[in-house]
Amino acid sequence: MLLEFDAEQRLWQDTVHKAVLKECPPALIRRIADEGADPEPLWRVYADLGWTELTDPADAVELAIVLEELGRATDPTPYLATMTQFAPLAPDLAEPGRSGTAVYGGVTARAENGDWVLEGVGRHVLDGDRAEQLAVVTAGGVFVVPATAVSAVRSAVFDPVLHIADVLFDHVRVPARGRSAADPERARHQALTGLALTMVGACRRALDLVLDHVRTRHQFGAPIGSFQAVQHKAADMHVAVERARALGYFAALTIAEDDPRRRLASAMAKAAAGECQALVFRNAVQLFGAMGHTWENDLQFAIKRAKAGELLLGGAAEHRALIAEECRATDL
Amino acid sequence: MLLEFDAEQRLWQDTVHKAVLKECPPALIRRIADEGADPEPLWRVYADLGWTELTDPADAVELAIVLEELGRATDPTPYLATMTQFAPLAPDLAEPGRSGTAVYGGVTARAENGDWVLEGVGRHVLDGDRAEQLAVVTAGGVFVVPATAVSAVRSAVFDPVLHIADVLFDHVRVPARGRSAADPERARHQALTGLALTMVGACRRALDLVLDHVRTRHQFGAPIGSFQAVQHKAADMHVAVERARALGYFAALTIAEDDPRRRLASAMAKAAAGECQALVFRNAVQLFGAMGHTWENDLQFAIKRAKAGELLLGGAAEHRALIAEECRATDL
Amino acid sequence: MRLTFDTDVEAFRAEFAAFLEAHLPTEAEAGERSRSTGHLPDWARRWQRLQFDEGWLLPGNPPQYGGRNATVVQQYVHMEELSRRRIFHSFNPQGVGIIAASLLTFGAEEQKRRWAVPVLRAELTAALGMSEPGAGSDLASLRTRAEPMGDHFLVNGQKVWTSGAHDADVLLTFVRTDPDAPKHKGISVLLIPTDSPGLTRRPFASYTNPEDKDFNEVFFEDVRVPAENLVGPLNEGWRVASGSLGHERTLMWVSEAERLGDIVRDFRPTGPLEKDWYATLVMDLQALRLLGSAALSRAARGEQDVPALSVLKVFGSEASQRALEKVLEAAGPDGLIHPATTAPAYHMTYDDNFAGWFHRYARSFGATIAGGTSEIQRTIIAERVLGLPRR
Amino acid sequence: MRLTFDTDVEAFRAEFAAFLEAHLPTEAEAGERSRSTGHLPDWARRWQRLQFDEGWLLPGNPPQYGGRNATVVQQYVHMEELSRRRIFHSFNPQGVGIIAASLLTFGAEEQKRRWAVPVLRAELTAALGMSEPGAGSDLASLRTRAEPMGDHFLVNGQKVWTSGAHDADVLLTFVRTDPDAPKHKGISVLLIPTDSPGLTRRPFASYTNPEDKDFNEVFFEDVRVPAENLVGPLNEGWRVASGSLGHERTLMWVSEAERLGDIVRDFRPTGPLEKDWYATLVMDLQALRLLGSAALSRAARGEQDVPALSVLKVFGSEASQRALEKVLEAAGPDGLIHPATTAPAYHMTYDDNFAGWFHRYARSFGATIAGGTSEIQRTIIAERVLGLPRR
Repeated sequence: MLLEFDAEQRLWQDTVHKAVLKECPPALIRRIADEGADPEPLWRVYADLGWTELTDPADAVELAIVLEELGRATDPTPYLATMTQFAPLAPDLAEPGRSGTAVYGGVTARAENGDWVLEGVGRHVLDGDRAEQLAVVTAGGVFVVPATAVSAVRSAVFDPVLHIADVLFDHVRVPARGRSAADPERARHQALTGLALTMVGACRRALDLVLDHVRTRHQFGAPIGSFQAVQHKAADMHVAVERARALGYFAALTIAEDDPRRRLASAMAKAAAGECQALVFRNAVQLFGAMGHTWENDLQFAIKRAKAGELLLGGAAEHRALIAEECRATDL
Repeated sequence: MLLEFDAEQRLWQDTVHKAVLKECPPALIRRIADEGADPEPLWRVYADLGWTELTDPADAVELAIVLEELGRATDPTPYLATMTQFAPLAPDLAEPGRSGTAVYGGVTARAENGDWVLEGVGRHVLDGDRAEQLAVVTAGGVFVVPATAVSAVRSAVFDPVLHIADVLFDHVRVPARGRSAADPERARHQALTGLALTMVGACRRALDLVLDHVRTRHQFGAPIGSFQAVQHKAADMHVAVERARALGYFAALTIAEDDPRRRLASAMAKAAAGECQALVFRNAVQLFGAMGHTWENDLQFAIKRAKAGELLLGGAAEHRALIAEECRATDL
Repeated sequence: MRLTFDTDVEAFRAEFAAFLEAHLPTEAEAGERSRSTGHLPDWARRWQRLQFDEGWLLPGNPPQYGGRNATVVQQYVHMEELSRRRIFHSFNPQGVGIIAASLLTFGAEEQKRRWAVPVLRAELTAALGMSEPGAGSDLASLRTRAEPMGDHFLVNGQKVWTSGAHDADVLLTFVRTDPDAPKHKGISVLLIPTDSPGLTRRPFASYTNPEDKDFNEVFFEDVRVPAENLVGPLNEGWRVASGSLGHERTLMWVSEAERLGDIVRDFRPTGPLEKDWYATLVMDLQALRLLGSAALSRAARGEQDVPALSVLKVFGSEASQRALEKVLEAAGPDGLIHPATTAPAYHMTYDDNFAGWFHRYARSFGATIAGGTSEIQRTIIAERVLGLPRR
Repeated sequence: MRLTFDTDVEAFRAEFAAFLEAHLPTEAEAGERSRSTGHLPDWARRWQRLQFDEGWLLPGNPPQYGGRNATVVQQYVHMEELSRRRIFHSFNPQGVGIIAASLLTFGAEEQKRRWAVPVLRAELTAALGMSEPGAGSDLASLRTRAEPMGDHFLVNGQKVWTSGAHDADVLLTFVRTDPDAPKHKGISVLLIPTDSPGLTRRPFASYTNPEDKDFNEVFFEDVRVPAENLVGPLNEGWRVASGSLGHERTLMWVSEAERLGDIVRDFRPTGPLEKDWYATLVMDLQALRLLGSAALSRAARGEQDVPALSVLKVFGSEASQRALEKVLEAAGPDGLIHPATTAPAYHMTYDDNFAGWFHRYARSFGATIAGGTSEIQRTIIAERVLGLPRR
């Protein structure tokens, strides 16, 4: 196994990186957070760039590259939810450019006159307030419904750019063709991997900001980045990011090749991203010192996105429990 | 609550410290480890000094002071087993100057013609090969038997000065008066606290050796103790020792005053000592570098004693589980 | 070594508890929330003044300064009773705890009368002008300049992180009065009223919440400060700084213990891993109290061991930070919600005690950064407690 | 990015597996244990020589040096097959992996013929004389002195930690040949036969076991070393050191992955906490393999990124140390027993793979200390990977 981008992937990464820098710069995130600017035009740009077409699992590595870059930029659009939560659950019903998300629990389905009826509340749904379509996982199967069929209330959350909502299904009728044949277990691997790579991107961004800070900030007559305690904390952050990133891309690779290790690999990706964000958040805020404590500092966006990722789709401890139960050394 | 030695205790500590330095110096430990010298004369010295008379729980703090100092010195005698394992289980049957230990499991007792008969194997018994008397905890009560009634095999263990043995009870007959009225639960608090303070003492010794080393060892043109990475590791060791020491003496104090918190306090003492030894072992060996890797360096005695303590009477994780189950904030 | 306090201490505790029982403002009375650490709603002024009058505000002070000459141990149980009930004795904590205390130690009689007592009686509020952009923990490199001009000083420069400055009446300000002296010399302390011409304040939000504006930038442009507002001798500001931080430090571990105790009370662990973290938290709390009590014993004997206090600071602040990190993660998606409450409302505190876990975690970094970062504390422990060589 | 290797690599792997299948010494044949890393029992000599002859000893070498010009990726799968079976290809690993490799890179033809090939063919064993008392990781401050005397050098000084020296035939020794040059200049490398008059060796025991004497002190008193034994140019020893350590480092992560893999195989977690540790261990192993494979890809393209290897070293070595600490504690009182076995016996390794958990834990510090401590690695990462300023 060789976990390194080939030439084509390096080119793709470079293309995506430049596009994200241009289209989704820190100033845009700041306008969205502070002035409520609308991220919708940015979503259109992603569609025009063809990024919303990466729904084939075979493209999982290319998608992973986009997600990592968007994680660095604290993407304000419903791209993550659409590509890694909705599309894997509704591969035949997804349309490029239309946003979607997934509701993983809280909803029941019953058959009624050849249709299905959904009832319940999906809590903490990513982009649940703005996605145009919802894929709903129930004990009776996976159903796709338009946003117009449900009512959603956005929650106030600590990540000022993230959309989280509670979604109410009040006797939502779905025709039989709205039932998706997708395997929710497999879809979950894509969701976990996508979220993990988003977190890795956010952690890389936090590390970059910290490095800039400690290179320039002077105390006691020297740049603080020359003090061993600071250097070693930065090194630990780098190692944690490298570890999480490697496990994230490995998971993407197992999805692209439909390798049976994807169940374990996606759990490892999410767990490692979670461990990484804990260390990165802690060290980043500590090393930034008081200057990281202001609303005006962009560090907040990266660390909050990484921390929010940990709280979604199960934390590191939960995924480690799964890994321990399922893995023997020979599995890898 | 005020956790600081009073004047009398400070005097006692000073007395004990000087006596241990004189009677149980590193050179003696070295002779015992390398040449098999006999620690028996040292045990006689302890008896002559009156230290074996500290069996009243009311003296728990004074005993704790002795145990911490002996932990620093890697005591080669059966003092810990006698004072904190045997005596609490056999308060009426203990005689100052006679060594003893406890067997906490593996033995059954049944009544037979007014006597009791013990059967089984006590594993990993501290000083099981040399203690003169054994207090045996069984479901049928606590029994005291002379060493002559059992057969014991000393195990090879990594701490070269520690005695650990498996003890065979092959139809050992005990008269009714050999049944102790002691409460094994309460005795266990004393054993845990004693072992914890021994470990704290060993950790303090390891830290002292590390400090001496990093003050004098030069690399890259400076004493390594002036490098921030080294300084901060040493500071972490100090904090861990202070934490474990405080909880150790608190436990001793609850025993001395028969305070109901002694169950929690002794578990906290043992857990904190365990967490302390993990950090101290790790940092001590790392900071000593290659020079800590030789048989000829005395560091080995301190860190091995501390690590051995973690493996006896339940490790830190086990005690934390008990703490979590039993403690509410208001308990303390 | 003892598990209990002397009876006189317990009698003192009982007297204070009875005072609280009789006089604590009700939730209805404490209606208006304090909007910053420099802002006192009327009820909070009345509450602080009542404590001053009854000798319960700073019990270690003499009666004319809001106390009753209490011993250190009595002062400790006073704090214990407050923290157990989650009560703030003042909503201008820096004014009471640092600024008034500094003035009572270093100030002239007239300064005590004109500034310290009104701050203690909640007639004025005060903020601390210490940090500067580019200086941070390194007071020696501060650059705000005060030129002695005879009957006044002319102040130019900038402060930052000045908590509550936009609502405060006066700033205790550290300034450079001798630019040629070595770095830690040539520093002086001035009392600067916030309505002085040329002084402007810009409150700014913390990273947790755009509405939470306690921090300030403070700009000085040719601000004239009367010479009589000099606190302590000229160019001896370093001593005042050590003194005022010393004041802050001696019992500072108590507020960390309070924070840890709050987490213990508010966290409901489920599952073996969370219980394992919880046990560590409980042990940390108990160990901090024990180590703090030893420091207390030393202080009661009149001994000061300042470097040893670094152990309490680094241990206490990191213990609650570690715990809050875990508790936030244990909250799962509910932990996203912000603002949120994670504890019953306690009306006699700022809201951060019952804010969301994210907020509580994020705020915990104040304690590992302000007043000397954890990195600086570790260096102090290594060099001044353990005697390792300096670089 | 790919989950599988090219078919030529897999064919190579299959060929090597077939060789092992046919030729691996049986447990009976491998009766006599090696007593140090400088000592080769006869069967181990035959085994190493067979691999040399068949081109399997160092497959990256040309055939005359025990290889078959294998690619870096083929060399990796060769190591993978060895480690999966817990097989040592040589019981004089420093001789084969560092000393012969250094001679093949920096040595004269005659030195290759006279020393490198016999070491590879197990006719001689070699040890590495690098560390000195008082120098440790700091090669620049070494003090063993070699005076150029025309046809010979006169060597005086002392080495320490020279693994296997008491059983080795020759020492590759770093010496100072120009005492006036700046510290890292003026160092040279000499091949010094251990039977040279004036050379004495004192093996000493490790802290785990008084019987385990692999380390040596080596003393040089007026030892005459023929001038022809100089390896590389005079005063250019620093380059040889970088080169030989470079050799060691490129695939060094594989042995850490091996160690982690062994722990995964041998540890049987019970209870939720131990399972939590176990999951971390499994993730660390997989991450190390993944990060290592990226380094491998770079090496396969001929790129060298030496600072990035520090990430593998610090991560891999600390991961197994962390794991072993936990595993030892999980063993409870059974963990006291020493020596002990914690894995099935693998006759083609040293005993430490199946020694007690204490032994395995205690030995893990070799990897966080030797070859540049973890502290040094972190500084390298900070300054050379992340671009932070030097002090």
